[in-house]
Amino acid sequence: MNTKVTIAGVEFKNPVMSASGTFGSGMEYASLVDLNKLGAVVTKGVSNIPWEGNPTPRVAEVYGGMLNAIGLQNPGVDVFIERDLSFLSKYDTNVIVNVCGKSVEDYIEAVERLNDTNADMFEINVSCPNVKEGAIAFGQKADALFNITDKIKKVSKKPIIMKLSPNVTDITEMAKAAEAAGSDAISLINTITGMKIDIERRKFVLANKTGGMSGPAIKPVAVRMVYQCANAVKIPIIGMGGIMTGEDAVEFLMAGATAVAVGAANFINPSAMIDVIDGIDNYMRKHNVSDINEIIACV
Amino acid sequence: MNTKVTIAGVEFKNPVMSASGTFGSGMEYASLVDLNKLGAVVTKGVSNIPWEGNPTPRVAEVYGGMLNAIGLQNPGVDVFIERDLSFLSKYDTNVIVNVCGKSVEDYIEAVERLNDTNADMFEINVSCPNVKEGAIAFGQKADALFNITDKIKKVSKKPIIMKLSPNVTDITEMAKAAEAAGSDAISLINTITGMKIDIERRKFVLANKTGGMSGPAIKPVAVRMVYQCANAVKIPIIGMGGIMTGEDAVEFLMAGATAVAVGAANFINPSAMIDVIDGIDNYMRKHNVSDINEIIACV
Amino acid sequence: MFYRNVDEGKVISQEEISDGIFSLWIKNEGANEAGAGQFVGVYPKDKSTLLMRPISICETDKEAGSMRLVYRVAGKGTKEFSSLKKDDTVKILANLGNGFPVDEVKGKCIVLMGGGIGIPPMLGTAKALFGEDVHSYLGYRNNDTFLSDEFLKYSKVYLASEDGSVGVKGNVLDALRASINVKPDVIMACGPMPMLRAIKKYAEENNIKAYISLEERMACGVGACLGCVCKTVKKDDHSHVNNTRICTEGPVFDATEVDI
Amino acid sequence: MFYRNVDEGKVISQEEISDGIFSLWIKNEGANEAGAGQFVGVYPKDKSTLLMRPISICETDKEAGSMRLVYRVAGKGTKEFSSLKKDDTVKILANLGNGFPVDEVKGKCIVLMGGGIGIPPMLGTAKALFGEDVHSYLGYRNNDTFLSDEFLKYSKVYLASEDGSVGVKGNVLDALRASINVKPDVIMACGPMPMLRAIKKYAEENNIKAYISLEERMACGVGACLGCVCKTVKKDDHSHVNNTRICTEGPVFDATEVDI
Ligand SMILES: Cc1cc2nc3c(=O)[nH]c(=O)nc-3n(C[C@H](O)[C@H](O)[C@H](O)COP(=O)(O)OP(=O)(O)OC[C@H]3O[C@@H](n4cnc5c(N)ncnc54)[C@H](O)[C@@H]3O)c2cc1C
Ligand SMILES: Cc1cc2nc3c(=O)[nH]c(=O)nc-3n(C[C@H](O)[C@H](O)[C@H](O)COP(=O)(O)OP(=O)(O)OC[C@H]3O[C@@H](n4cnc5c(N)ncnc54)[C@H](O)[C@@H]3O)c2cc1C
Ligand SMILES: Cc1cc2nc3c(=O)[nH]c(=O)nc-3n(C[C@H](O)[C@H](O)[C@H](O)COP(=O)(O)O)c2cc1C
Ligand SMILES: Cc1cc2nc3c(=O)[nH]c(=O)nc-3n(C[C@H](O)[C@H](O)[C@H](O)COP(=O)(O)O)c2cc1C
Ligand code: FES
Ligand code: FES
Repeated sequence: MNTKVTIAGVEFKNPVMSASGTFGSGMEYASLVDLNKLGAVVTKGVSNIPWEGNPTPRVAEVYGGMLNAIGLQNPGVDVFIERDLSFLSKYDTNVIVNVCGKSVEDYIEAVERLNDTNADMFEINVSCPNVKEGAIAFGQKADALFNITDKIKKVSKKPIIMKLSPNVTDITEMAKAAEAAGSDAISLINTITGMKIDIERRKFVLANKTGGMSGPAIKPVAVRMVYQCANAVKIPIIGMGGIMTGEDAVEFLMAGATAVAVGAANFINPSAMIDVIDGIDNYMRKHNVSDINEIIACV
Repeated sequence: MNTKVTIAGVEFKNPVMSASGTFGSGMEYASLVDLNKLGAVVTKGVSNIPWEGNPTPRVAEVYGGMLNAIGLQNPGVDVFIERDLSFLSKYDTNVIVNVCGKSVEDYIEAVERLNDTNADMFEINVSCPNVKEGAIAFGQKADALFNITDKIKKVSKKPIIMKLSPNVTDITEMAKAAEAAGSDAISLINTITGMKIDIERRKFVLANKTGGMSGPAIKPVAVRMVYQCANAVKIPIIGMGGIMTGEDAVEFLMAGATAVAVGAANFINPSAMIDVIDGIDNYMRKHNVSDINEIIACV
Repeated sequence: MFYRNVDEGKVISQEEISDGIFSLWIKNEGANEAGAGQFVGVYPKDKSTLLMRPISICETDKEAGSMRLVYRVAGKGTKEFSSLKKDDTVKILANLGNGFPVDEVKGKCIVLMGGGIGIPPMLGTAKALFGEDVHSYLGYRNNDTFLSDEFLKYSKVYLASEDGSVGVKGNVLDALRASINVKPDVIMACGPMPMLRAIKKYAEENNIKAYISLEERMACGVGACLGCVCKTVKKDDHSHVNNTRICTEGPVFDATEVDI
Repeated sequence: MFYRNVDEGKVISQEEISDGIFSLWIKNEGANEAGAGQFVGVYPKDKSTLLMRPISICETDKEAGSMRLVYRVAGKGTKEFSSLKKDDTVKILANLGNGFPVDEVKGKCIVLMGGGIGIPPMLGTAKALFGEDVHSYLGYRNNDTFLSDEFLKYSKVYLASEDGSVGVKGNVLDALRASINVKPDVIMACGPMPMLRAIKKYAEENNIKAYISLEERMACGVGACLGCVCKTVKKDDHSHVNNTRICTEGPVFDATEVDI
């Protein structure tokens, strides 16, 4: 039974990886999850310099999911390379580094410093809350997305994955812009902007007022967008949004994803990724699927 | 304790109404729910001529919610006026007629025929799946929305409520376009486009492939959009999306809605609207709120 | 005979009567008003599965004020129901749909047909027609003929099985064709779509009145959402298009009226 | 002493020890490794409330391999937990956080301070320091002084109540100021933020070492999500910014290091 998939020339032992920001750099979960079993570890967003992130409360629970407004706190790319990437180099799993920035230059600086590390790929998070361009993030305008993709692609020594925001009218426009600018793959979805109000205290639950929604509640939106993008672009897709089980993962694969990422589920069940990997195996066995690539985009 | 709210000169005994399409024209639920207790009945979308709707399956369950792709089946405005509006005229509740169409002319025709009926307001559903303009519905482009709002407003003898689609990059642009074109109020959110795949049969669960997601899973997105719009326009807002309890309704009011609609919750609990009304009352009593208008947009 | 409410059902007993098929007796207000072929909506408690599950009323016990639901574990909701125990409560929306027109067919040669998990509602129908000239044709996959004994109390029983291990090899129509003495005036049936299609065709060819019970995904169960429609031959009185609501105008239809 | 796993906890007993405050004993693997002031994440079963609820370990019983959680019903999750009965199972992520540095303070004059629902973790701390010179200051709203009797087993106890109905009228610091013979070298505290702020200030002014246990909304509980941070005075070793993770570097901090 083959569970290997290939994205932009990089081979993954199975299509299951962590969703950026929900698994640290693997270190925090290493006592609970055997990292060697994962298709890849996708690390928390890292920027050229350290970021403080947002004030607390940063997380809130919602029906079937959660909101987060971490604000991309990170120790900066130098510490990250030294500490987190060297930690990950000890494991037999791919490493995808998620990169964030406030301007095109920030991204480029981070990517350049990561170019000669053990990272296998870069995932570019273009849904940062505060960016130079003003209120609309790079991830919400096709031309801005094209531009930043193009610039990063030119400096990157590793394949890049543009990570798309679901908070758009037409996700396929964004996918096409990323593809046209040379992105090697796309990943989706990032969180959906939501809000929760504490009616007892008449206050927003999150200090940031709004936060990104994730968890099983968002899965139908994610599956829809993966399907739409799979029909709009030829580059591979890493699908995510609410995956809790192997069945959920299979749904994304069938919708057209070549691999999947597991996010909030890690919080709800620390062995979620292992369960997803086992669940996919069980599905394949039960349905006599000898190669996982058979079910990708089969619907 | 005052629970009355006023929208575009129309007074509602309380801010709770049915969400279009989830309560028929009240007739179907009349044996389960005392319609006289409702702020309003918002009827299922009606068009100038009868519509067949989509093939089945039309509904699917998702985590914390559901998808629907009814396709706006309706008997056409003539039957609707004769049967449904005369049924509703027997009840002491406001009547808001939800109108759909495939072209601006369709909408205008329906509105003109409804002008001299007992309807109190019209809610204009501009998120129809198939419209003349091509793939993008009226509800997803600000200029198209302005145009149709303007045309309908000119012929309508009743206040109009433009119902906004959440499947947009920036909901405030849409709200502003509706306001600028003279809409008396706006309602939001309509359903979020989602998809579900049956992995056993490798097929879409819905015949239409995609469907509109509703239910508690979408509430954080709806609250966020209501809040954003309340800060972008001056016209009143009817908020909806996942309301199941009085607390949920209060959250929408605090976010800036003047009234709320209850949709999928009716299916999950046929007395949902009564529970919401009672829940708001309890909240007001517990927190010494003498006038519901005090808590609107209080956050 | 019209009862419609959200009932707090109390579990009297539950039993697994066949592999993955459960028989659940609940006491609830609507039980005494329920007609053969009507159904109820059973609400799961799990907060991720919010919609009611439509389940046919298998039979009622008017003295005990209770109804019996026989269902197959198909997914999350029915899985949850299968763990209900005596004295547990379960929320149900009762009673839904029209049911079989048992009063209209009295005095005739009545054939009841049930296939697989479509068999349960036919039991209550047989019970309601007790004393009439009723012939029940029951189709199974193999020799696991759940409920068939109980039909014997109210009707003659004819079995069919896909694997031939019991009764006639084939489906209920094969069994009917095999029993040459039975000349039905009317057929009432519930079962998988291919079986219902075949019955519709057979009935039309043989000039037999046929009532068939249909299934569709449902949200409201009361006719409000228009989720559960079936294509009709003529324009439907309610919808004014060629669609009828299975939860309200059905689930039982005159086979000639629906386009399946 | 490092144990980290998803434990299947088995309920030994549960009791409502005060209005809306429950004492839950569970048997689970991590219990024997748990330190005073550590906490666990308790997962609700309800599928609409998915995140674990951080609850301090009140005390452990190493012989029975069990731990005690004392919590107030605050919302949906704790409401669900309050209906747990003997032999029920409950999924918990154990053990989380650093705990109080009980080994470092031995031989000193130790003051423990607990306010309201911050009292439970101080009981296990008192127990761990049994035999030392320990003074427990417990602050309540009124005369419902849950757990206070149990502190008597391990330490001297001083009460404060907001309404003055028991002990010193005021908070735990008022009570400390009132007991002029107690000259703490170190304070360990858990309670509401205003109380902790006051203790931080008091300790700094009086040159007392203070360890305070903080709370924040959490998602992962293991340091991965960066949801639960607290501002720090200096750059934090892990984050390299002025934020530290309460679930990992805390919940117990040297009061001088955090900016609260
Ligand atoms: C009028 C009517 C009467 C029925 N009577 C019986 C009966 O007596 N015994 C029995 O075993 N089954 C019966 N069914 C089928 C039964 O409703 C489904 O098996 C059940 O809803 C599956 O729920 P689940 O949560 O286990 O499956 P899931 O797959 O988890 O359900 C997901 C969603 O799909 C719906 N769904 C799934 N399968 C069906 C189906 N076949 N028909 C309609 N909705 C479906 C569910 O209600 C739910 O909303 C009947 C269906 C209808 C429409
Ligand atoms: C380290 C730590 C130790 C704690 N120890 C105890 C204890 O021993 N006894 C006790 O009664 N309480 C304790 N709390 C507070 C307890 O976690 C909350 O009361 C509980 O999570 C509320 O959950 P709920 O589902 O009842 O409330 P809801 O309001 O429904 O919870 C919604 C979400 O907010 C979170 N949340 C709500 N209140 C708090 C809070 N005060 N702190 C952190 N998260 C919160 C919940 O975990 C959940 O994710 C502790 C908190 C922390 C951080
Ligand atoms: C706490 C948290 C932090 C996140 N941080 C990042 C991040 O740093 N970079 C990024 O691209 N996405 C980030 N995400 C988004 C996730 O990677 C993922 O796209 C999203 O959560 C949807 O998947 P899920 O529903 O499985 O969680 C974060 C999500 C959460 C919940
Ligand atoms: C079955 C169904 C049918 C609907 N039909 C309509 C419609 O005809 N017109 C309309 O404007 N909105 C329609 N909606 C959208 C609802 O009115 C509402 O905007 C949406 O469901 C979100 O609210 P909820 O989460 O409370 O259901 C429909 C929703 C459902 C679930
Ligand atoms: S299920 Fe809603 S109309 Fe039948
Ligand atoms: S809760 Fe995730 S880092 Fe503390």
